[in-house]
Amino acid sequence: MPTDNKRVRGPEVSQNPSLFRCKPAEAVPLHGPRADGRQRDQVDVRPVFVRCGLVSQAKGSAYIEAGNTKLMCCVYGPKETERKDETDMKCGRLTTDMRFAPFSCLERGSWIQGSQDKDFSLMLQESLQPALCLHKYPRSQVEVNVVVLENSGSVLAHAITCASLALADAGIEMYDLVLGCSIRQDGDSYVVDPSYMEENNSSSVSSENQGGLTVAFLPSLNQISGLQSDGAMTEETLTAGVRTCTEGCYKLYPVIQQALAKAVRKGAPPPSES
Amino acid sequence: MKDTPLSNCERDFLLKAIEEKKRLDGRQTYDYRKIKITFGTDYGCCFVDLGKTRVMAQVSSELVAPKENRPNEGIMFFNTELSPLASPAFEQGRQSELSVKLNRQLERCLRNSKCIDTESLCVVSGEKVWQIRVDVHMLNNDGNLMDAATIAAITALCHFRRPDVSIQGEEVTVYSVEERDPIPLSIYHMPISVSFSFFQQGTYLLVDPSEREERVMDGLLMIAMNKHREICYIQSSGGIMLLKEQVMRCSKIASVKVSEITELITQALLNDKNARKAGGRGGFAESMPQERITALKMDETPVETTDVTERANDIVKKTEAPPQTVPSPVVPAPGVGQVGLGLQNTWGIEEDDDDEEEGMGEEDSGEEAGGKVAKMEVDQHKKEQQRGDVVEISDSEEEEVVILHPETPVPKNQKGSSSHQKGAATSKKKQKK
Amino acid sequence: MMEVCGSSNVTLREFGCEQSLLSRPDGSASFVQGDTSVMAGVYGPAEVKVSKEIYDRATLEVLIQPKVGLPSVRERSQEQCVRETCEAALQLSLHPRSSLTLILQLLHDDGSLLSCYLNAACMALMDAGLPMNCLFCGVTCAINKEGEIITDPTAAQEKESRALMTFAIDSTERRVMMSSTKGSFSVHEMQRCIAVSQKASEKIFQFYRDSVRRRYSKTL
Amino acid sequence: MAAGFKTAEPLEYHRSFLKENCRPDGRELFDFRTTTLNIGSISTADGSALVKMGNTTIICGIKAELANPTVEAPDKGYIVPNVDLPPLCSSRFRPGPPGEQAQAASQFIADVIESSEVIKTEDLCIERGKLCWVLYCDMMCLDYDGNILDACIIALLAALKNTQLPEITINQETCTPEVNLEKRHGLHIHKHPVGASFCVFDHSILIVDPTAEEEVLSTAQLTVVTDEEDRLCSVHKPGGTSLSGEKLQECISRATVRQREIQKLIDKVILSVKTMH
Repeated sequence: MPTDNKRVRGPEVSQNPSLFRCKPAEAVPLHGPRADGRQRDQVDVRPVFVRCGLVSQAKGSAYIEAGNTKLMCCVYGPKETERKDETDMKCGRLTTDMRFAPFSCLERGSWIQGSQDKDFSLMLQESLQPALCLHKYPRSQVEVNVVVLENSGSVLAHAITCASLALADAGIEMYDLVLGCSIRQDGDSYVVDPSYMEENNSSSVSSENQGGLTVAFLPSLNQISGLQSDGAMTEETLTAGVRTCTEGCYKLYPVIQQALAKAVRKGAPPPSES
Repeated sequence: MKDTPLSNCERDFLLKAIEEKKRLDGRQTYDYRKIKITFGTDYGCCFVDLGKTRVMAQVSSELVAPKENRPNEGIMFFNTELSPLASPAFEQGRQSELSVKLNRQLERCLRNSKCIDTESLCVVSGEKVWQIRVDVHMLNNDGNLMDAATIAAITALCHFRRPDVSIQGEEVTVYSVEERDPIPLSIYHMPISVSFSFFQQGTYLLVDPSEREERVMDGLLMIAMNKHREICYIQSSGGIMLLKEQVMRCSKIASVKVSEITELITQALLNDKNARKAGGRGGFAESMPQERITALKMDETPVETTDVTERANDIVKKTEAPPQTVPSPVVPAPGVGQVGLGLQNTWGIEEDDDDEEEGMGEEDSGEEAGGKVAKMEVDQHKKEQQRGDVVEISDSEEEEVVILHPETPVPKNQKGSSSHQKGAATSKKKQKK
Repeated sequence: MMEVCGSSNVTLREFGCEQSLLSRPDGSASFVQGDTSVMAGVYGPAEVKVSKEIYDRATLEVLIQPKVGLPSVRERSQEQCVRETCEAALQLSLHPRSSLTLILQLLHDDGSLLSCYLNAACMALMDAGLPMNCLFCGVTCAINKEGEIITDPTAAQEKESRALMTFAIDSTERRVMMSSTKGSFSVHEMQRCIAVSQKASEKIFQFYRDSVRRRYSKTL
Repeated sequence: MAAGFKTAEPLEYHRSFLKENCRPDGRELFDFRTTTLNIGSISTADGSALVKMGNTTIICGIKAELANPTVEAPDKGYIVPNVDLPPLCSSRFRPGPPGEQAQAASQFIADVIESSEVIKTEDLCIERGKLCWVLYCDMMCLDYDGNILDACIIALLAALKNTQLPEITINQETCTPEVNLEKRHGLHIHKHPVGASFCVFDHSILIVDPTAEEEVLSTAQLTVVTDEEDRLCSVHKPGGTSLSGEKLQECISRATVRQREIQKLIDKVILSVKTMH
């Protein structure tokens, strides 16, 4: 009888009211302009709002909002490695933890991390690691914690952006920022920075070229540090998709730079006479 | 916490003593320690003291859906709890090897021996059956936990009464103890386990090993038997080779011990039944040894309450009444509000954009920038303007952050929000902080 | 204002305590209030896990074991109450970098459980011979529908009551060390319950004294 | 210099401020930090609120789901409050299942809901014995700087007031529920419990709304929850050094003022959203 005895328990089963809705949900348009007015087949990312250094307890933190997707990232460290047996004398460790708040999705999530959260954590770690100068932090670890407050699509891409911003805010040495962007391919057309509905809604018209793609990109080095795709896409579509994503990243770049500059200016001692 | 290790001297001493047919507590080879059985206040609660080893068993019942392959049978569930109370080596909440082993043995001894009529626990076939749960808590480990646990569990099961139920159509009614007398379980026989420990590769044998003896033993043979001399379960552990004669001899000893213990359990159950019938109080207060110097009882005592109300009134009166008026909160934007002038927070204080501060700070009585936390802003990043051209981004942030209609920020999940957002091709951003 | 509480309700049920009843723990006690019964055991001062080590005092852990099933969030909250009360009473700085473990096993719940946990804990700590600043005892008060105070309520009385308060009172100044309440009540009612608990604590401390005196009567 | 003093002798550092009746962050002993409330920011939740008290930040999201009532209470729904202290909010928390503090906080919030009757679980019943609402009230700390209990209660109360449940009808023929997600209505909030937390320094000095650092250095903590009728819903003091009845009374007086302040804040914020349409 595996029960969660570390939380206040509710009934054994409960169902989302939307399962009993009388009217079917509005379908996401598959052609023409997107539900939020953005353009299809164009590098039309949602406007993002970013801010650094919000959390007083963390070494570095960042908050990102893209459409309704809201997530927060805190960075702690570098500090002594917790697991002594894994201490690396030459190189630091990067640990990532990504979780969804239970109220972040349309369906209430459980507090216990599912496989998706762990998958995302791992992806995040692999995308960030190449950009960090971990050799400068021997025997220590850097912790990256991400919480998704509201999931409205492209969570992983924004988590990557947010985490790299938080790392920069924490003053962890990096080769470059890491920016994330994702697309959703649906037959011949694609949508950039898909919303939750667009991510989970695929037409059955063509079984070919269905899938999602998330790219983590180092903009000034022009290198890709992480790539995740699911579904089936042809080689050409995939290459084109990667190109589209990097383009999307470039759009984010100035906003991120500027947020970082703002945080640095704020953190720097005032150029006062004293 | 770690258990204290046994020193070599102790080990040698214990083994030497066993060779000389002597035991530390003065028992003979085949002697069982003194068994004391007491019952708790409610049905199905039983304590067993085996020398200094102490075990509590509690039986509880619940209506559940039956297992699919056995729709007409109730469910027996055993849980052995190695409370850290029993030994410093036991940890809470962790399934240790020992607890898994004990639980398995208990299940085999009491469930697999079919001593309980599980079919009588069926209420509605395929839908509702009784689940009988036995929680065995080890309270003090002085060796031979298994024997104490089986005695406690079977006695508790004999003592237990489940609530009566009636079925009318589809409605199942469960009656409380006050409404209808609860019903005992039907038990066919009582398997009792007897443990034998072997020393020096089986040369020496001791019945009912104590904790010290368990630490130096080479192997253990456990025989569960009922009073009809039917073996319910037998297990040898520790990897010793036993001769057939040894096992036979043990089973003979076991049969003697089992009939003694069964007699004791029956007597204890009878005593408890009579005491309950006579209306006398059972329970812990009664089971506490009166003669011991470490125990004390105090009868029901009244509490003096003469000046209590006065004292309470005094205290309440003495403190000055709180002011009735409180400062008014500031609502800079719909869905956002703020009160108090204390420590500022790091969320959003970097807003140096002056145009953000309408409606804030003014209402705060005189104090300087205390309330000046700009907690809400509307940033609009027009990415279109910067499309594709990264290199030429200017340093000036004023050019990059275009603020649109700062006076009408919209909380996001308001129904009206969609109308507000129609205007701009890109939606308005509001920091929810 | 409520009238003065009826004296018939302001009683403490039969009390009983046995110390040193378990052989393994360094200190043990069982405490009985009416039918409510708790067994407590203390281990320590002993070696502490590195992760829990505190450099200038002992680490106290309190574990509450329910009778059926595993401890839940409710037990965790009670553990916190008992632990912080014990921490204030014990002179933990005398045993830096060591561990103290207090285990409370529920034997039967018939109301006033938290106060019984506290009383059993105090007796067990005394039995273990740990140095303490003061003793403490737990008193539960219930306010029934008529606004009367009932001390040391049974489970049935607790169910009937409108508010329930448990206080831990210290032995030196009879002040409130711990407070845990259920239901809503007025300020007057609370202050009266505190005053009643302070009165009741006298009886319990007297009982502590008597049982300890009896226990050491042969050695003294 | 001051930074070194603070790190080396944190307790002495605080004492030197308390001697002058003020605190390192400039507050007086009975001052709360600035409290900011923002409601309805999470659109995936049926009700949400974000509360900041100084740096401490708590977000509460409420999700409503449908379930069967228990056999024992066929006319009652469920409220399931849980407090999470993720490693994100402070370096003192480790990943994994909730620690003691988070569990005790969850239980405290559950007790406050039950004691204050902020929502009657009977109101959540849709059809007796058949169908009821479950309100999952999940509170997450985003920045831990002390006094999370007060912030949690405000976040919970504001989120409950912000909650809009969809309309539900039972189809008589099929006996299945039908939900109209467009038509929503608010919950009936019976009481407005608000908490005020205190710390005891050096066995005698009381301060209100402690920061994380003050909490660590204090010898006792106390939370008083009152409602608009000045009734106490909880006087929670998990232990620590003892306080006299008089001292408790001081705390209660401060708590009642705080209750009015916060209720006004919540009402005004809720109103500001309503008047928008």
